[in-house]
Amino acid sequence: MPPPGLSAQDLYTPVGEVRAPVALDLFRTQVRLRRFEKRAYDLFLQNLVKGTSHLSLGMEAIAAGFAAAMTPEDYTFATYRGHAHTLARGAPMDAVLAELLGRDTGLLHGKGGSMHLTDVEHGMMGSYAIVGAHLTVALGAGWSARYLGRPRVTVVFFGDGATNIGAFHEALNLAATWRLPVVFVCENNQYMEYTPIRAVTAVRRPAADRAPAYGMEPVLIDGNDADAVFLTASHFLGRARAGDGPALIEAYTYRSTGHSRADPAHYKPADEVAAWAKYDPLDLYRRRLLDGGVPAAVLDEIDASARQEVDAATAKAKAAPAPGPDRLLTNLWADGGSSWRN
Amino acid sequence: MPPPGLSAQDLYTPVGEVRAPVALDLFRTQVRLRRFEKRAYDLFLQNLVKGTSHLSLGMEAIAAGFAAAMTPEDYTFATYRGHAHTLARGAPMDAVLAELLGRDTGLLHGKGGSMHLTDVEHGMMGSYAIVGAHLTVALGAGWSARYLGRPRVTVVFFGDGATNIGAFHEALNLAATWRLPVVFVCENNQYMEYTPIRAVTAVRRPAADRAPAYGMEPVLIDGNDADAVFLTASHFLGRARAGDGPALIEAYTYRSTGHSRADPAHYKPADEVAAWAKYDPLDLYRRRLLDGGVPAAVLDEIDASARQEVDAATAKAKAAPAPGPDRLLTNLWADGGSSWRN
Amino acid sequence: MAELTYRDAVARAIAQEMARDERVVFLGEDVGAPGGVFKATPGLLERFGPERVRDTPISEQAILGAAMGAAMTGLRPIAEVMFADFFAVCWDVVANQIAKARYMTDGQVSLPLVIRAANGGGLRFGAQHSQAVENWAMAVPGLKVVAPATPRDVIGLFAAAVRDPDPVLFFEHKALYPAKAAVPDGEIVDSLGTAEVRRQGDDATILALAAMVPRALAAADRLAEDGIEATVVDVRSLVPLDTRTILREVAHTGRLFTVEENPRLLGWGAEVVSIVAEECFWKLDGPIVRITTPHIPLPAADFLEDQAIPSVDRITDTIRAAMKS
Amino acid sequence: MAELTYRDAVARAIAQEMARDERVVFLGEDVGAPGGVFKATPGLLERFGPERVRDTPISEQAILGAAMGAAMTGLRPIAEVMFADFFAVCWDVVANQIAKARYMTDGQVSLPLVIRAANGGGLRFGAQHSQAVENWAMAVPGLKVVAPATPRDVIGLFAAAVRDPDPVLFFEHKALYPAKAAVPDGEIVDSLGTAEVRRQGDDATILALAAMVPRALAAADRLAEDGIEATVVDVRSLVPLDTRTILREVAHTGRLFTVEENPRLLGWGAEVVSIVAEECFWKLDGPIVRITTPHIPLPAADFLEDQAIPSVDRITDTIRAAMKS
Ligand SMILES: Cc1ncc(C[n+]2csc(CCOP(=O)(O)OP(=O)(O)O)c2C)c(N)n1
Ligand SMILES: Cc1ncc(C[n+]2csc(CCOP(=O)(O)OP(=O)(O)O)c2C)c(N)n1
Ligand SMILES: [Mg+2]
Ligand SMILES: [Mg+2]
Repeated sequence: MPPPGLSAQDLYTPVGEVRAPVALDLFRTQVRLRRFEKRAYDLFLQNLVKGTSHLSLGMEAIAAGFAAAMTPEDYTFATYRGHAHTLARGAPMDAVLAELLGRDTGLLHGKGGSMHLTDVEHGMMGSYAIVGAHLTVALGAGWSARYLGRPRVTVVFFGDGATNIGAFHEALNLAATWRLPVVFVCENNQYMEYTPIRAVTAVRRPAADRAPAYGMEPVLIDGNDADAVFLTASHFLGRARAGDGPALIEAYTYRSTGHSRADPAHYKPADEVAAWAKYDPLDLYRRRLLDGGVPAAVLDEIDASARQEVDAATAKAKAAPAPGPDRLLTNLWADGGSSWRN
Repeated sequence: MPPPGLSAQDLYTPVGEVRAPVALDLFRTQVRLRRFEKRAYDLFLQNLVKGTSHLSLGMEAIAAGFAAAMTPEDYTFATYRGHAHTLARGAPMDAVLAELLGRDTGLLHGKGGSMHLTDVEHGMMGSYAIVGAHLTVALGAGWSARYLGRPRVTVVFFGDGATNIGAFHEALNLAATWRLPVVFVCENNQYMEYTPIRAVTAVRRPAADRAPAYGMEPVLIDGNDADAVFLTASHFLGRARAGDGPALIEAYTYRSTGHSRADPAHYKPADEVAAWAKYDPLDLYRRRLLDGGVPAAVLDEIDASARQEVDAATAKAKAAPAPGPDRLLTNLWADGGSSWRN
Repeated sequence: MAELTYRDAVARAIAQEMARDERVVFLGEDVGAPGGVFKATPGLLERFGPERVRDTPISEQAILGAAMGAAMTGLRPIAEVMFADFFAVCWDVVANQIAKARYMTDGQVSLPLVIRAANGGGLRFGAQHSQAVENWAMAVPGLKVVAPATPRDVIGLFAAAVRDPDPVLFFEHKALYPAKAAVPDGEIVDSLGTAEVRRQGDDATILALAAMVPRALAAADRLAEDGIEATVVDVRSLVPLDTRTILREVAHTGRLFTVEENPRLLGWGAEVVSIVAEECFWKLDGPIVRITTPHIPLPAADFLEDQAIPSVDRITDTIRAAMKS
Repeated sequence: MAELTYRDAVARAIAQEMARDERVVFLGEDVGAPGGVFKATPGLLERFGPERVRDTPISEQAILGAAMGAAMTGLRPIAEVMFADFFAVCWDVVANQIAKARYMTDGQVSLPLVIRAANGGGLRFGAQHSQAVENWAMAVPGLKVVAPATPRDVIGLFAAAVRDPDPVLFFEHKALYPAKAAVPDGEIVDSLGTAEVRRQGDDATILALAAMVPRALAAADRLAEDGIEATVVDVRSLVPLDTRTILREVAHTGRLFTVEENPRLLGWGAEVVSIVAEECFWKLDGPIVRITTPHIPLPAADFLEDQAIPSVDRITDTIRAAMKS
């Protein structure tokens, strides 16, 4: 069954099949992301997540599918909507949650916050809050990998709205011209902040319809099908790793919540919301596993353990101290400080 | 005969035919541009044109063809390579040449110089020296024309190199989404400054191959054939004027000189230069008119009068004074001054 | 007289000007149907229609380019840049095109346009959504630069900006959007280039802008408890700059303090200090002191952000210490 | 010792660093095969090959983004922005990404990279190709900012910039490219954050940068004929700033003048003046005077451009008048 609004022939059909351990891994990641983000939302409502936060609820299959297809050495670049990608690459949940709460135990000691999650140790090269910017940064990661002879692929995630900003165009053209090992992934959740992407875009498929402008094949996939994501990712990462250049993949999906913070998303038509509620990636995947013979108890156990992990992270983050005032002036420069004079 | 490097089926075939008075007009404009620019080059070598200057020698058919298809109310936006478009829209040659020489009688009283020629009275809305920027400015001229109910079309000229900068992408997408009466014209002269465009572009036809990314038809024309330019321009300006939205036209051409100033263009292969020397737009057009039965004397008379016009403009500009020091602090603001304090 | 938030004042100001002049049009991301990300522009689309109130793609260069092109051909556009930080993605249109067009063409081109942006910190949005960048604009010749501190000034200065024949960058402070104050009914039109003396004293002159104005006033009240009476000047407009008021007030007290939200180097205060150090030198009774955010990006965590931006405590303590020494 | 132009010093500096460290790579428009639009980078492609010396499309955001991404993953890129004016089209990458990455990630990310750009006026290129914009960079925390005045400093400061673990904006002055001076043979490595006293005097301290340094020196010679002996400090590095040298020299003479090519408001001098007005106030014997381009875009015509940028005459006259009053 194709996602709401698309027909089967719109979709790129990846080859291959997903084996049992990978499938369980895909399920586990999606569950962890789901539990984490629901908690982040609750904590936002409790005013414990300060500032803002952008959730990927309903979009977890993309982060899960790509992360499963990546090696630990590969690079991820994400947007302000980056919780899912950060966790999927293996960043410790405790530190991610503490960062959202602005604690000293946060991944960035509170300096970055929800919009700038970064975990270089796990290949998560940053969350960027200016739409489009990181597409150009990803180019350099691809270039250095090739130059240094490292078989690393760079995967860069961005929204449908980002396809209309100039940096998108410059990045895609340079990646193609230099044949860089970079995979560009448009998470088309059909909205910018509150404006539907179709209202402001010259083509129907904001990323796929632009691929030929960079000499690339248009690839549109069901972003709510973790298997399709994983198989497509595996294919194009493999190609890039082999030196066959970049790819642009549009993953069609839907965010089931508002854009950020407590946005009630009144701008979304009720029937659209209802159709997508029936097309939830986690529900779909659970059903698929059950249909494939995985016992419900196994899945329930995964869910329970994710809940426990989230509870533990919450408790830890709440108990953690705020960053000390000394943090304010550290790490502007590589010498650890921020002095601009002698 | 198609231009060097293209075959006939690469080219869009405009419909219609060019009548005698228009044809003579196209010839006259091309001759005037040619004579003017050759003089500008000489004056540069004499160190009378200060700073820099970018010539359109070999590319005159594009400016001539479009200008002939435009109404006096239409808007032109051009680049630093803007002498030809400025003159073709009717700006007085005296003032244009004086501007190149930095004289007080210049079109901008010396404040803009060769790269910023502007003549609002003749619909020439400016020459812009940051690659790509004016494509976005043209959007607003299109928007205001529609909003104010004026049947004006905006034509914006830019180079092949400009198709790789972000502003190009943003402008094309917004023009298409808003269905603005704007015609985008890529003068593909095959080079950025010194780098061949194919070395840094993901597709073969830098503009035409991008048109579908904005829901537009790819249109590639022979930019050295003034008739083809005129007919294509007439068609797409007519469409835009009728409210049928923007177009993107790639006019294939060649600059027969260097990029700017005295650039000897050693980076161009000799055989390429030779092939294009045989495909000079002015030679082609003269031959076509002669073949069509126009007496040589008529054409020679046009040429002689262009030479006279250029000579007269040169003499006037050389005799004109430099701008007075009082000009320095005028016209930053609409009150005529430049004060930032009370 | 009605109590109005700074946020509501924005919508009223835009409506006031759009109702007055059909050439005024408005464009930006999510400004129309959604009523703006800060809910500062609701109702405008309904009232003025989709040709005058236009939602755009995420294309800041195209937004400002369109505003420029429209201004030079007969309209008076208002463009929104959602967060002032995003000026960086369209700085060429602002600094190289809009600012320079009139001068380069020696007056052939007029650009009556306003660019609004949500500026400043305090909302824990982190380094890329919290910057106070009025100084970026002040450094570029050809731009007028305004930053209101009160709901009334939002309306009055905005109206002045829209009616001005030159390009104006209008910095709304996002931490002030919920701030309420009484605002007169009816049309309000102020003048650019006029500072407001918000408090009068004989001992020290404090200059502040936007969200720093209430903090400077609160600090002045505290200083008064110690017997230091401070004048507080709300600068309001950086270009044109009301040097007459500033120099007069500094000459009166002999001491100058600036309170700036921007990072330390080359904040707007540096210009004012330099003007005073040249033109008012002989009236100075002691060092000029700038109270600013340190020269760092803004951190996201509430505790850290509060340490970074000048607080009432820090303003008070700094001035008290400087006045003693 | 060889006579070297400033232009040739650029190529030698890049070659010196690329030969030393394989991680140093170089990218920009027309930098490789054509040897650079200012002919400052010939021979590098031939010597270091096309993977290390890369010609790019006209995509400044992609150029600087690629440099940033490469720096954070193990390379030490040198990126060229052809004219410093074009920083405006990629200012987001510079000011929001490169400048902030280390701080936002609390040190996870290192960005050892250099961005070179041809800065400044005097070549009659008009308003969009002539700006001196060191102040744009100085205002953004997280960027180091260097502007050499001599061929020797081009090499020494460039080497220091490439070896520095933080991002450095390296402003080459395009009017200085043909300037010649003797330069020692062999490797040259200087230090960032160090000003140079180019002339010593007891009466006034003149601070200058890049193309204004030779003019300040010429003005100082003229002033000496009138009995005014001036110290001339070549600031060289705006961030880090050698406040120690500056404050010492100002304290010694009691008078400060800045000579700045940038338009008047918020030039680099405004910051120096503000530092002095706070920290050196009691040592000052008179007003601080900034000599700058007026707050206008640069006109193209030679006569007008020469009126705009501080000339030896204007510097001399301004200082002479100020010292008298
Ligand atoms: C250059 C820029 N313009 C505007 C914004 C404000 N903004 C933040 S998220 C967003 C919508 C992005 O939409 P999309 O790319 O589809 O990503 P999504 O949020 O749907 O994941 C906008 C407009 C920004 N951060 N950067
Ligand atoms: C943003 C920007 N980057 C670089 C330049 C420098 N530059 C001026 S012209 C030019 C080449 C432009 O090539 P193209 O668009 O093909 O136009 P052409 O000069 O061939 O007419 C370049 C790189 C510039 N002016 N603006
Ligand atoms: Mg989206
Ligand atoms: Mg070209």
